[in-house]
Parts: sequence; C-alpha cells; structure tokens
Amino acid sequence: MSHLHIPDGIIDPIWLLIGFIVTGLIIGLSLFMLRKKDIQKLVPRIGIISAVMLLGMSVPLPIGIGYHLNLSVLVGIILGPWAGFISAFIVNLILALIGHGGVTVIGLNSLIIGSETVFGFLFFGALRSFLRINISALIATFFALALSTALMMGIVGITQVNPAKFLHHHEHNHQTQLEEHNHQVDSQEELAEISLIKFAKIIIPFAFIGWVIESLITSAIIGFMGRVKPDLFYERER
Amino acid sequence: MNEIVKVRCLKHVYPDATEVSVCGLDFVVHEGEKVVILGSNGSGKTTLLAHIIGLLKATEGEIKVFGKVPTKEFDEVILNIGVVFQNVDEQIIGPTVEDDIAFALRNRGVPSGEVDERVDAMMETMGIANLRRKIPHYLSGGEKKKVALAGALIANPVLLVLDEPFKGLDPIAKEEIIQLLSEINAKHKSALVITTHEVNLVSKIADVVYVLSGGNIIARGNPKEIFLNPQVLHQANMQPPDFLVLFSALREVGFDVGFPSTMEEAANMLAELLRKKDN
Amino acid sequence: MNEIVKVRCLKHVYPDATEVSVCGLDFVVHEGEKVVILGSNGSGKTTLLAHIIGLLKATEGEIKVFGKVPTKEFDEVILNIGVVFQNVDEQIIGPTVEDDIAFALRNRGVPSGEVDERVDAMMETMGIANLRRKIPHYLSGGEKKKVALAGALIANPVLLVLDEPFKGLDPIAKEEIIQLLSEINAKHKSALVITTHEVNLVSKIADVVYVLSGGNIIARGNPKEIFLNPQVLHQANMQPPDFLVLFSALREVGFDVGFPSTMEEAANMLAELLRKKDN
Amino acid sequence: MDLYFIDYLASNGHSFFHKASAVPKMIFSMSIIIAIIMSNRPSFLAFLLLFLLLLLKILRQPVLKILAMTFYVAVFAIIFAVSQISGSFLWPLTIILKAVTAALSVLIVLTTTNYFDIFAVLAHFLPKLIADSLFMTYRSFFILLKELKNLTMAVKVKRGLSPRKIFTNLKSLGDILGVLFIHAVDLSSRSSEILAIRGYKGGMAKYRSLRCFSKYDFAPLILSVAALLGVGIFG
Ligand SMILES: Nc1ncnc2c1ncn2[C@@H]1O[C@H](COP(=O)(O)OP(=O)(O)OP(=O)(O)O)[C@@H](O)[C@H]1O
Ligand SMILES: Nc1ncnc2c1ncn2[C@@H]1O[C@H](COP(=O)(O)OP(=O)(O)OP(=O)(O)O)[C@@H](O)[C@H]1O
Ligand SMILES: [Mg+2]
Ligand SMILES: [Mg+2]
Repeated sequence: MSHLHIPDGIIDPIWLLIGFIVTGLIIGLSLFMLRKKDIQKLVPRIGIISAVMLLGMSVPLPIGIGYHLNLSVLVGIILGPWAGFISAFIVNLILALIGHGGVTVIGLNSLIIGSETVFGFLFFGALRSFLRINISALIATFFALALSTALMMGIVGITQVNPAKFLHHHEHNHQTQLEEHNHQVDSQEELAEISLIKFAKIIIPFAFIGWVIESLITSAIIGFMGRVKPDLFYERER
Repeated sequence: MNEIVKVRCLKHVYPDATEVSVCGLDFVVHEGEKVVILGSNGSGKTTLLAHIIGLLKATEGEIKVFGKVPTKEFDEVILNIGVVFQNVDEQIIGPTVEDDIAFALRNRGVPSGEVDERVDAMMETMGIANLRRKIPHYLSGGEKKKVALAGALIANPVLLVLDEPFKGLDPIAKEEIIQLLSEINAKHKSALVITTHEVNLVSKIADVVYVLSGGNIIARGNPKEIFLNPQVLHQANMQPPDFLVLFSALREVGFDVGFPSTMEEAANMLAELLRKKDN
Repeated sequence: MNEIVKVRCLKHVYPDATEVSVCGLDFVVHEGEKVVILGSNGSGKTTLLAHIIGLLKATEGEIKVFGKVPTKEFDEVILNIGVVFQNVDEQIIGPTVEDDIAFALRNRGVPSGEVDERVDAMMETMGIANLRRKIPHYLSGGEKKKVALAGALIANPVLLVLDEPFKGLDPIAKEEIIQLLSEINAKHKSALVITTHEVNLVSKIADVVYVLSGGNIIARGNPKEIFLNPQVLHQANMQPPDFLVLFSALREVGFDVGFPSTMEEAANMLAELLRKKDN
Repeated sequence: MDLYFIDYLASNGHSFFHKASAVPKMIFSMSIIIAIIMSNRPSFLAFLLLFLLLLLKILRQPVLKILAMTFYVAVFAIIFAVSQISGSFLWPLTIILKAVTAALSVLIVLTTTNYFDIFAVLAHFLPKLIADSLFMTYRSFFILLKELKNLTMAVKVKRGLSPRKIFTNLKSLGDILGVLFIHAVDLSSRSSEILAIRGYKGGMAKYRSLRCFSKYDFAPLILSVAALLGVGIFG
C-alpha cells in the first residue's frame, strides 16, 4: 500500500472531471510523442508490461501484512515516460473494473500512479549517470513514491476544500432536503483542513513502510535486470 | 524397501472448478525406485506431482510422503525432495548458473564455503563446469535442463520429481539426461518419479510404470507388463514402443517369439530367431 | 514443381554475438512439398525458419521466398505464409477462439460475412467447432495447438511453417496433428516446413528431410535415404527410428533383408521373411 | 487472484445478466454510480447496497466472495472516513457505503460480462493504441500469471519463500519479478513478431462486434432507470 487508490463517492464531480481532462491531455501528449513508433511493437510492449504491473499489484507481499507491490517506477524505467503514463492509465482502468479503485476517479488515480512512472523514470535517469543502477533505482523509487503520495494528499486537500462550496450551492438549487445536506457539507467544510493533517498522520506511516519495501524490491529487480539484460532500460532517442 | 510416497485416491478441484482425480490403484514409490508415470495430456500427471511435493492441497484423498502429509509439514518434507518442473525457464532464477544451483543451499543457511564446494562438485558431475558464470537466460534448452537438474540435486534429495524432463530435447540430450539420472539413482539411491510422453524411453529408465487414464491409475507394473497389456494400452489410448509394436505384429501373423524389454534385446531376439530358422 | 523457398549459405549473428550458420547444401522447398528439418538443439532450425518468414535479416547469404527477399518485401511474402511457433500460447492473440482464428482475415480487411464463413469452415475442418466461444487460457495444450494451426491456415497459405508442432503432446494428439497436416497438404497443396526431434514421426509426414549439423546442411533426401546413411547419422549425432535400428542390427549380424520405410512395412517385411524361412 | 476468478465467473455463468450485452450493463453500473454520487443519505445508500447484494444472489453469483473483492476499496474509504470524523458517525459511514456500493456495481457487471466485451465498448471511446493495448494486457495477464505461479512454486520448493523469513522472502521476490520482467520483455518482442506475421496494422479492439439488442438487455436498463428515479425521489 505504497499509495492509495481513491474510491468513488469521496471527491466532488467537478474535480473528477478535471482529473479526466488533465489525464486526457497528458495521454494526448504521450500519443503525440509516440506517433512515429511502430504500433506492432508498441501494443505488445505496453500491454505486456501493464500486465506485469497488474500482476505485481494483485499479488500480496509475502511479509504478512496486506501490502502489495506497485512496480510503477520499474514500468517507467522500462517503458519511458510516455508509454509509461499510458500503461498507468490502463492499469488504473482495469483496477477500477475489478473494484480495486473507483471508476469515477480513474482520471485522478492515473495522475497519481502516472506521476510515479514519470518521476521514477526521470529520477532514475538523472541518478544513473553517477550511481550504480540498483542504488539509483532505490533512491528514485523512494522519492517518486513520496512525491506521488504528496500529490495524492494535495489532490485530496484541494478537492475537499473548494468543491464543498460548489457542492453547497449546487445542491442548494436542486435538492429538497436542504437541512441534512447543509449540515453535513458545512461540517465537512470546517474540518477539511484539519482532516488533511489527520489523513496524513494515518497515511504516512503506512506509506513509508510501503516506500521502503517497494524501493528495496525495485532496486533488487533493477540490479538483476542490469546483470542479465542491460539493454532493457528505456533510452531516450537522440 | 520402505514406501516413501503413498497416494490413495486423490481428488483435486482447481479454482475454476476443473475436477481432477487420480484414483484406482494406489500410487506408491519405494526408496531408490525409478517410477515413470504415463498418461495422455490432461490426465492429471502434473497435478499428482504437485500434491506429492505439497504445492497443492488435495480436496479428497490421502497423501503421505516420508510418512508425513506434505502440505502440513511442507518444510520437513520438501527438505528431502528435488524437483524439476516442465518448463525450465520458469524455475531458473539465479542471475548466474552457479547462483541458481546454490539457491536451495543458501536458503537453508549452509555456510558459504560448503556451498561453493558442493556446487563445484555438482557442476563437475553434470558436466557443466564451463557454464559456471554464464547467465542462464542465454543457455540452450539442454543446458538449462542440466542446470535445473543440478539445482534440484544439490541438496541430495531422497526423492527426485521430474515433470517431462525430455520435452524439447534432441535424442542425444535425452540419452545424456537418462544416463545422468541412472547414475544419480545408483550413487545416491535417490528415488525418481518421472512423467513423460516418450514411450520409447520408458524401458531405459523405469523400474515401475503407472498409467493414468480417465481419472484413475489403471495399471502398475514393469515396462514390459504395461506395454504388453492390450487392455491397458487401449484404455489409456496409448501406443507401446515401436519394437513392441513390431513384435505384436509378428505374433498376429503367427510368429509368437516372446517379447523383448529393450531395443537391444529385440534385435538379439530377432537375430537369434532368424539364425535358428536358417539351420 | 516450382521452388518456393531457396536458402543458400545463411549466416546470422545475434546481438550477443552468437553466430549461427546454415551452409552446405541449399535449402529448397517446392510447391506442395512436405519438408522436415532435423538437427540437434542449437543447430539453427528455428533461426533458419525465422529467416524464411522474414523475421530475421541474414548477416550473409541468399534467401528467396516466392522469388522475393522476405525481409525486403515482408508484407507480400508473409501474406502467403502460415506460421505456428513453438509456444502456441503466445501466438493466440484473440480473446476467444473464433476471434483468434479470424484475426489474420480481419487484419486484411476481409468483409465480416466472408470472415465468419471461412472461420466456420476452418473450425469444422480442424474439429474444433465446439470451442468457438471459448477463452484461450482455458484450453488444453492440444486444443491450443489446433487453434493456432487454424489461425495460421485461415488465409490459405502456400507455405506453412511449423516449429516443433509435436512438442509436449501425447501420442494420440501427435497422430491427429499429422493427420490434419496431411489433409491440408493434400487439399490445399500447401507446402509444409516442419522442425522436430521426433524421428519416429518423420516417415509419416516427410517427403524430404534436411539434416542440420555443425553449421551446415549435411544431407537432403527422403526419410529412408537419410536414416540409412550411417555417415549422416553419425555426423549429426542422430538416431534413426527404432524399426530401422532393429533392421540395421539384423543386417550387422548377417541378415540383410532390405529396409522398410514405415513401421507397418517393417512388420510386413519381417513376417514375410519368417514365413519364407518356415517353408 | 481476483482477476482470474472474475474472468471465470464471467465466462461460466448463465444468468439473465450474463446473457445481456455489455452496453446496457455498463449503463446500469454508471446509473448506480451517478445515484451514489448524487445521494448523501446513508439510508438510501445502504438500501442500494442491499439491493445490489440481492441482485447478485438472484444471479446465483457467490455473493460473499464478490463482496470480499471490495475489501481494498473499503480500506481506502475507511482511511478517508476516519480522517474526517466530524463528531457524527454518519459522514464516515456515508463515505464507506458510497465506495463499497460503487465498487460492487462495477463488479456485478464484470462478473457477468467478459472483459473483452467491455473493452470492445471502450474501444469506441479510446485511442487505437490504448484500446489495443488493453486487449494485449488481458491476454498476457493470464500467460504471465501462469509463469508467476510456476516461478513461485519453484522458489517455494527450494525454500526461498517461507512464512517467517521476511528478508529471504523479499530477496526471492525480487529474483522472481526480475525473471518475470525479463521474460515479459522477451514475450513482448515475440508478440510483435507474431502480430507482424498475422498482418496486424492496428485496430484489433474494434474487431469484436457489439452484440445486437436482445430481450435480456431490458433488465439492466430497467434497473438503471429505477436507480436514477430512486435517487431523484429518495436520495
Ligand atoms: N491451474 C489449473 N487450473 C484449472 N485447471 C487446471 C489447472 N492445471 C491443470 N488443470 C486441468 O487439470 C487437468 C489435469 O491437468 P494436468 O496438468 O495435471 O495434466 P497432465 O497429465 O500433466 O497433462 P500434460 O501431459 O499435458 O502435461 C487438465 O484438464 C487441466 O486442464
Ligand atoms: N535471440 C538469440 N540471441 C542469441 N543467441 C540465440 C538467440 N536465438 C538463438 N540463439 C543461439 O543460436 C543457436 C541456434 O539456435 P536455434 O534456436 O536456431 O536452434 P534450434 O535448432 O532451433 O534448437 P532447438 O532444437 O533447441 O529448438 C543456438 O546456439 C542459440 O543459443
Ligand atoms: Mg503435465
Ligand atoms: Mg528451435
């Protein structure tokens, strides 16, 4: 549980929409960047690496607690940022379909996991030039995950504060049961900022263990691949 | 001889509700015995093996290995079993050949000096000392088989379980594997349990043959007994080795010359027969 | 008959610098011919096939398929080739059996009414009509083979290339595949190029056999010519089918009774011989 | 593994939902989710949840096993809920009910519809590259799952995975996944060869035709309307 999939029904529709739009834009950019690549090569590469990511997420870690792997950084390192983001979207889509995250938050969740693939790729690329690959992978994974958790909390924070007002007005006009809603929405509004801290207090200790495990395993895998098949890592074309 | 494996009417239901049963006769392996399991695709050979090594839990039936229930006392039971799965690619995980062979020993906390010694000796025995530092990913199919075999043998198992060890190998490689297995069996008294579709190889390696068909073990016997039992052959949709087909054909046209157990014996018997007729 | 494939002294260097060569005799396939390639593990069979279907570019040598260079005119050449790889699981792309069989036709923009008709007919021929809506990962090994074969045959290829189609199948399934291939060859005049390690099956399916060894094609001939050539056998480290081993053994001890081409012929010849001696 | 079990339920059931085509069922699920987003009333959400569970029972699906698949979502929701406690327990309860009910509505569709039929619908809204990759993900998932199982068994047999040894386990897991990744990359290059040989030029996601309208499609559509009306009146 190095990161959190946001479930349905927590975030206001307008933010869901914004999530889809931003994800759509990034996917559009990715498709544009990949436009010259051979679709015969790209489809199996994205499809199969996404399948591995799904597998990683669906296998509980053999350490006794309900953790599972994520492999997003590894996917970024192998696929590169563009195909990596598409892969993150595909994985989120399928996860949502098996009740592992919300359908309405596919956009936002893709941004979170996509950020792991993209930043993981960037960090690894930067570190790799002066550190050993397994060390680079370790550091890159740790910080990419920390960043994505921050991003997630940012998303939760933003979406809890402003939209509440929106929700308020919106419902004011259309709903009949004003009393109940007003009460709930108001209390939510008051507590939004505080709840983020509470939220962080709950999340961070769990997430931290997750980052450490994920970093260690990613580093082990990268080390292994580096010995067996160093040509696997994505290289930017010059 | 002691019974080291005993399976009685095993039933297994896979998560997708596929039901596999291995009933009928008991499946028994004695110490040091060489056992071959025959049966068509999907007859349950691999399923049976998975139960013996404790990887699957039977829905029904009784399984005892070294007198213990393998799923319950997995750690103790597996300590004395070596396993080579069908697809070697899916079991060699060490980044180099020597790492892979040493894997089981290291997991048991054997001191590294001893590990090295035993790995060396094993690679010598298997004739793969030259592969020591190679990356398994790039080895040929036959070489990979030998590495997997070495990795399974390194802990001196009392029981060696091999799922289709000859698949995809050329005839010479097959002979080599048979040779190696016979030596191991002779030297360490490891019992062998082997599944295969290659009837022509059975008489070279098997003391005992079991035949699986229609959810049952329908026969147990030495290779000759099995291959000369028309009922068993018919029921299991099986073909006997070519030389026996030949002798059966001869018998049908009126030349009952007995039956050989191996190719060499077959050739000798025929030569004898012809010589006799000449005089 | 027209030559549809011609390979002359192929050399290929893999990215990791492994060098594979298939020199010596030319490798030629004529229209409608059934060709089997024999050779030990790593002798270059799969590499040769990959060049014929245009997946690998030769470092040296001349490769012509339908008079064209397959890597250069890949799209045109591949249009008339059906391929079944060693691992059929990976080859089945469609989410259901019917989708997979239709895949090549749909890629070519064949109208959907015609696709359905041809898929129906093909499933009928292969005896897999009952699998129509099944999901590939629930099929057995033999069923998967047939689906892959159907998918390769759907576009009526002039040339059908099969890498170890018998691997891992039980004897009955092997016979079925041989039967199917013979029918297809007879009906559509598709030429077959098959690699295998199963010498006992060769005489049932091959018009012509090529033997690869030590980087060369060292022999070409019909199965009997090949299996009776001790020099070739020795050089390629190969064993002839069992019934020929038997007849060779007889010859060595002084009974030169000629050589059969198939098992049945062998039985008949022996019976004849014995009968003659009786009189 | 959930995905495997879901796939099994979808391809082996015979209920009237199984027989309905993908589009009306997807509309059904979307309607439920819209109702969930619109309603903030725990009693209505609880009613929806019970209704979905009852529907599963009527469809002869394993209700508890499918409910268990919403475990992760429930845990996530609880984390969100707990961090927002406002004195009243109603809001956290609402959050959990929303998350679980939404996940369940999707699972009802997924356990009665083959993945690829849903992908085929999505293919009409997604770019070609993504839609085709979805199909590829689905097929390769099962091929790789088998390999992962085999690798795990092989390691287990050599005592590389055992309940108490966390560090050995992590190292072994790294090895297993390393092998899996390398094989996956190999598989992807072999798969591109196969696609080339079979003449693929893009667009396979649209090969599956969407089924025609049938009488079975009424059920999910009627339920959709009911859900939307329900939230309008009671939600
Ligand atoms: N993981 C699984 N899930 C569902 N069904 C399975 C699984 N593994 C095997 N089966 C089914 O169980 C039956 C027996 O399979 P098993 O692999 O034991 O046969 P086998 O004798 O080893 O065949 P082969 O000669 O092809 O290796 C088959 O019908 C097979 O489809
Ligand atoms: N992708 C590859 N990279 C490097 N070397 C390779 C590759 N594929 C094959 N080789 C090597 O090329 C040689 C010929 O391999 P090839 O697969 O053609 O043999 P084969 O006759 O098909 O063997 P088998 O009977 O085991 O299938 C072998 O030494 C093999 O290790
Ligand atoms: Mg098996
Ligand atoms: Mg080959």
